[in-house]
Amino acid sequence: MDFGFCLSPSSHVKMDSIDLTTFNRLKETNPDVNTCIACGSCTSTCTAGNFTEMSFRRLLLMLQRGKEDEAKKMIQRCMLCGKCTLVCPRGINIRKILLDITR
Amino acid sequence: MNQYIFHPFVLPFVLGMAFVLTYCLVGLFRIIGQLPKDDRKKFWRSLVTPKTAWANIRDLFGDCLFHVKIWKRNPILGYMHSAIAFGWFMIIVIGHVMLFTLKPLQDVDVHGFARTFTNFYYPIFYKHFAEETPVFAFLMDFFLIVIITGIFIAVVKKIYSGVVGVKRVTKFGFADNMIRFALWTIFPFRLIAEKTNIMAFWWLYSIDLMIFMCMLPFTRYMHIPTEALFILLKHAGLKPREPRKGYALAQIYSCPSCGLCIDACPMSVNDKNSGNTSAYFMKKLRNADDAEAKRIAETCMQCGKCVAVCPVSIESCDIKMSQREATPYIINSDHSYLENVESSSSVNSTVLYFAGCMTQLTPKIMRSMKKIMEAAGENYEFLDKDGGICCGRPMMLSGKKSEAQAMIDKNTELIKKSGAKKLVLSCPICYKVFKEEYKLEGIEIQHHTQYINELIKNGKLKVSKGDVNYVYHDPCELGRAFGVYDEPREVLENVGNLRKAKSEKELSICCGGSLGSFNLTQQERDEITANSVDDLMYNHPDEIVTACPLCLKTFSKKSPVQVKDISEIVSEKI
Amino acid sequence: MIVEGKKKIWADYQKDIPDDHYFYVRSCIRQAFWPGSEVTFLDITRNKLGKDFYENPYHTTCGGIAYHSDTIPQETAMTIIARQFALMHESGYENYVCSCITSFGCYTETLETWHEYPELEAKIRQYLWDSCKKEFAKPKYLAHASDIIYKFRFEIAKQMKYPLVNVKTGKPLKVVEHIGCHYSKMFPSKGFGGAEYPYVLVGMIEAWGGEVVDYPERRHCCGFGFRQYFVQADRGYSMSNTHKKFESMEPYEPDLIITNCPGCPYFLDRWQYVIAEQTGKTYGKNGYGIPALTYEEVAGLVMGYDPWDLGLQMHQVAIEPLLEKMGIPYDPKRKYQGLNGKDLGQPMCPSCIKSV
Amino acid sequence: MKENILIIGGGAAGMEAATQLKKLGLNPIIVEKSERLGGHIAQWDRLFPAFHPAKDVVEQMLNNVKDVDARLNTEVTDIQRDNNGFHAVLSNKETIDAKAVILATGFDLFKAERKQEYGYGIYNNVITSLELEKFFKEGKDPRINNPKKIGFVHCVGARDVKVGNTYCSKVCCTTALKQACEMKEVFPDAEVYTFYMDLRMFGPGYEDLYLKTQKDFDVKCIRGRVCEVSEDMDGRLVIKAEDTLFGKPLRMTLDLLVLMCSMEKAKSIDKIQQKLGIANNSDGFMQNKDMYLGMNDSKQDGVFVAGTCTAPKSLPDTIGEARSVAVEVFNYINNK
Repeated sequence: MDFGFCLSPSSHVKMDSIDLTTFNRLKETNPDVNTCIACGSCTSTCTAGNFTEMSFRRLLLMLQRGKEDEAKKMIQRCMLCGKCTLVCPRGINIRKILLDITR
Repeated sequence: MNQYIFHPFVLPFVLGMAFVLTYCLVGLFRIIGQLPKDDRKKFWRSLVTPKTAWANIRDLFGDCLFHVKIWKRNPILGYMHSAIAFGWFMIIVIGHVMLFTLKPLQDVDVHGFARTFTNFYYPIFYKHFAEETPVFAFLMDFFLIVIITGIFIAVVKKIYSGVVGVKRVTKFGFADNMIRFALWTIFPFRLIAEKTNIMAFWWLYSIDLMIFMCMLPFTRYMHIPTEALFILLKHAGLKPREPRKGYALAQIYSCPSCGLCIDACPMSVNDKNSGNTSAYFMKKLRNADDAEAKRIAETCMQCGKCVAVCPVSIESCDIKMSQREATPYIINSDHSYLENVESSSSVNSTVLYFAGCMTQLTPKIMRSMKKIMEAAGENYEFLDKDGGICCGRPMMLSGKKSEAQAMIDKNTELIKKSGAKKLVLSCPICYKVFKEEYKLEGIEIQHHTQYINELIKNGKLKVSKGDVNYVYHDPCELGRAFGVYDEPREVLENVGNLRKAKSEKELSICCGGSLGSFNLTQQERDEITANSVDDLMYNHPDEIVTACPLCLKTFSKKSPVQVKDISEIVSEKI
Repeated sequence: MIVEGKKKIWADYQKDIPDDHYFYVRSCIRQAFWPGSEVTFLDITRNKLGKDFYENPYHTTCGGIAYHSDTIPQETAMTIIARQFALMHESGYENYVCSCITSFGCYTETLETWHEYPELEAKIRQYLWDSCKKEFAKPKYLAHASDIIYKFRFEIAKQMKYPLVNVKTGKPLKVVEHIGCHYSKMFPSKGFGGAEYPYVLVGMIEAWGGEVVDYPERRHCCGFGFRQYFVQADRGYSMSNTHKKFESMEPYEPDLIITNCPGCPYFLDRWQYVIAEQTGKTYGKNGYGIPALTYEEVAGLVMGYDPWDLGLQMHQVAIEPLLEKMGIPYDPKRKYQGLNGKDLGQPMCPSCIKSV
Repeated sequence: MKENILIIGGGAAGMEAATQLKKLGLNPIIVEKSERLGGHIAQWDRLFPAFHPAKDVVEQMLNNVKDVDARLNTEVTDIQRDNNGFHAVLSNKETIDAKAVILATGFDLFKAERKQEYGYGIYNNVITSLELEKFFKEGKDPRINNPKKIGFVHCVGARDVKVGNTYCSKVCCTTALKQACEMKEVFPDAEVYTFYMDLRMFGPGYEDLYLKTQKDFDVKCIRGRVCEVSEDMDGRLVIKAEDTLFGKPLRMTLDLLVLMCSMEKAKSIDKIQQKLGIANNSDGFMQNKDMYLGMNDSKQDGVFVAGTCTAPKSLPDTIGEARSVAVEVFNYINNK
């Protein structure tokens, strides 16, 4: 029966049921993924981010919140120029992490 | 009586020799067969082209026989290597010459097949079979003694590598150690056998030779037969396409694992990382340890210093790149958004300046360049004033050529649209890819060091000389990659005093910031930087000058003195 | 859950309710949704408990729906409320009891606002005079009707015929309590038990033999949320909220939901049908839903009122399984007959949720 | 008992330690390399969190030490341990024999040029927190020309491995908010933004200052670190940051950018420190004996530390340490 409306999908991040395989795997080879303080330097300096939604800070969060598909889609925009790695105050090897995500 | 012409102790040697010859022949066909078609064509053509043919002859003698490059690196090392290799070569040659002059001890006439077969081992064991003339006897003994002195140095080097100016040597496995021991004992055994004629030593000598030859294909000594082929292939102008096939395979076999690259590699400041140097990379490839080879290829900073110091000129950086290309990261890049990117610059300037991503983070360089171009009265324009597109080099470094092409194409379009005649770059990383991959016919590509030097030389830019003592750091991708060593130094001579670093030009040490490496951690990079700074501070300069925004940023963190870009220095002196 | 902690909070949020003489105002929508509830309330309080409840036929809406839908300004809503107070004053009462939760919220908000801004009260006094030539006095006590039942829950228990117990197993029924948001979320001190763990319905359940079910989304809105519901395109949001609550309470297998707000039982009841139609899922046993009743209906049931007299046929979710659990006799034939014996008509037969 | 106690550094820590030591009957001698006592705090205009004039505090402290033997424009060039304690040679060739040494050498402000992407020294309108404080004090700075939009960058040279400083500099957050409010006082029409990574309001009244900053002064706090600054055609500053809470990169044109520079241990003491055998921690600050009960003791007998030479500290922290070091030294002398 068509009521003219339907259930809205939940906007919650379901932490109990998300799949963190990629992030956990990443953590093994790059322990520094845990040290991000979300300052946003990477996003603001991003060459690709100048034209697109590319944001490494959010990408890391996506992986931590089980949004792997979104993260992988975002990576496609990356030019690998390395500016983010250069400005990161925590010295995170961002380029390596970006490349490792898709392994 | 044939018994003196033939003795069973020659058999081990003959077997070994037969094996190694067969192996090399098969290997030769295999390598040539693995070359891509166009490369093979190039190779055949190079053999008959006078220019390359001459280069082949020169290098075959210079490198394979006289080891000029090792002599240049370190005379003791040169002597050691030449003593063994050239000495051995000489006793083989002289032995063969003797074959035609000497009389067998038993006056037996040997003909046909028997004679040919005899040739095979006769010169190797001649003292057992023939009477010698004093001149030859002296020559043979002389070279044998020379070889033994070489071996003596080698033994000392094994105990203390410092004697030949080498800090670290390659660590070998069982096979390599074993064959080395065989090599070391061959000549003493021969000497004893020749002087005493005790049968047991003839046997030992022959068996030693067999061990050496049978193990040769599986150890680093394979470089002895392969290097010649490698020289020919190199002069044909080939590039390694796959990490373990064809040309690359020839290089893998040609690597003598001498370990000169270990000390040279900037990463070796940390002992843990000395295992990530080219010597080990080639070893991993030879042992078909793909996972490790891949890891090392991705750890390498691509500074090219190992290539610069390599006595065999193994192009390990290129092989590492081909390794990266062989298993690229799967990102499925989507750069379709580039279509809509517009340049912020207007048309109609003769000089187009492209700062590049890194220079955006060092605004001083951009500002200095602006000042310089204005002072020189140039008609210039900035291509990426408002932030531009990456040049594509970092993408290439990750082995993703086709993805990089998207950026290359877009930048090419923007540059061509500007109508400029000259493109000036501040970043050597960009410079390399612009020089190698961009097709910008009619547009001159210059790094700003070259550009500034030209402006000063043709009088467009007037600078004053100060009394500051500078030391210049050669950025890897400007120096070793393109040999731009003199222009920056000339510029600096014009504005101040130039002091020498401990390691300069092709030996300069990477700053540690390199985009080439994916795996190095910040801490490992810091160690490299500190070492490089120490090297630059050798003659106590007042300021460190470099010509790369990445070097500038990297050094600034660790340097005790001010670090500046060359453009900044010049702009201060206008 | 630490019960002592809850009890401490409940003890902190108590209020005095006068013992007798109340001025009663009805809800606009409850009479249409659950016509038996208010009648039962008055019957219980007047006839079973012997309390004085006065109803003034001239009272109107409190303006709450219009106010919360942003169609009238606050001053207008306050003037309407001032008129109600004037009616109470004229009738000689000072204990104001309203049947609707939103009204309760509006009255509380108005009184608090006047307390903070006396000049506004003066202004409203003027508006009321200008429009109706009436003068008002603020009530001495303001209570919600559920507060009254809560106050007399033990008296009701004394007259109880069918406790909230499963007659077949002898175990207490598992009851979900759902409090209307406007009861105490705006002014926690105005409700029994405060805003986080309201006690008003829990007290009734405990007094009448049931067992309260505490589930994660207990605090969540029923899904009414005025504006979500009024626009058809947004109605999915309303239902999604209800859905979330049911998903959360489902594992506890509740037998019954008690509510004290006009909208909550309506949405908790009707959306069960829509959710079943859209997703095929029902939350009760054997294809039935979970009955969502008002506290008056529950009070009536435990005191032995006839289910059809209480108007339980107005619920979409069939309540027969509940009646059977409690051992309450009912005549299935009377379900769709009005009080006058005429046929009320039956709901369209749902394809998923069982209606009988 | 009038034992000499050598205090190196005449800032807040040095002055306060001298005051207390004098009261305890010892003879403190301050050696200060600049031409005045007062240290960094004397350059400050007002103090957080309550906008208290720094002058009041400094004057009081100066008054307390007016009888103390202080050598200005003087540095310790050499120091040696002898049987009686320490033998120090000063830059004016004078020598001092002291029973104990207190290092109260304070901090250097991080050189903002080192974060080149912020363009300090390149762009006209990028200034440091200290320069802004001078502006408040003296009322003029050619770079501050009725700005309409002002930005503050937190953590410049702090919490940043790229400059080698991984520690938090503790006071810059609160200073930034204080200065942001003061800018609003001076330029009420200006929009003031602060770009922070975390706001660390750890002390009494600091959170209230934060609230005041937002509520009364309408300072806008954006959670994101500025990573690039460039200049537009009109010489205004174009900054890039990410608004991390909104999740988008952000670009903004500003008339003035203030860099909240972090503290680094003062370099000028390195030589003396080496002679005394006092090592540094991995963050570059001096090592004390113990973080909890030995914060004023160094690992060397008779050498004490106080104030920001061991870690970034606020003024109250520093004064507290100066007082405790006085007691430590007093006990040390008495137990000798």
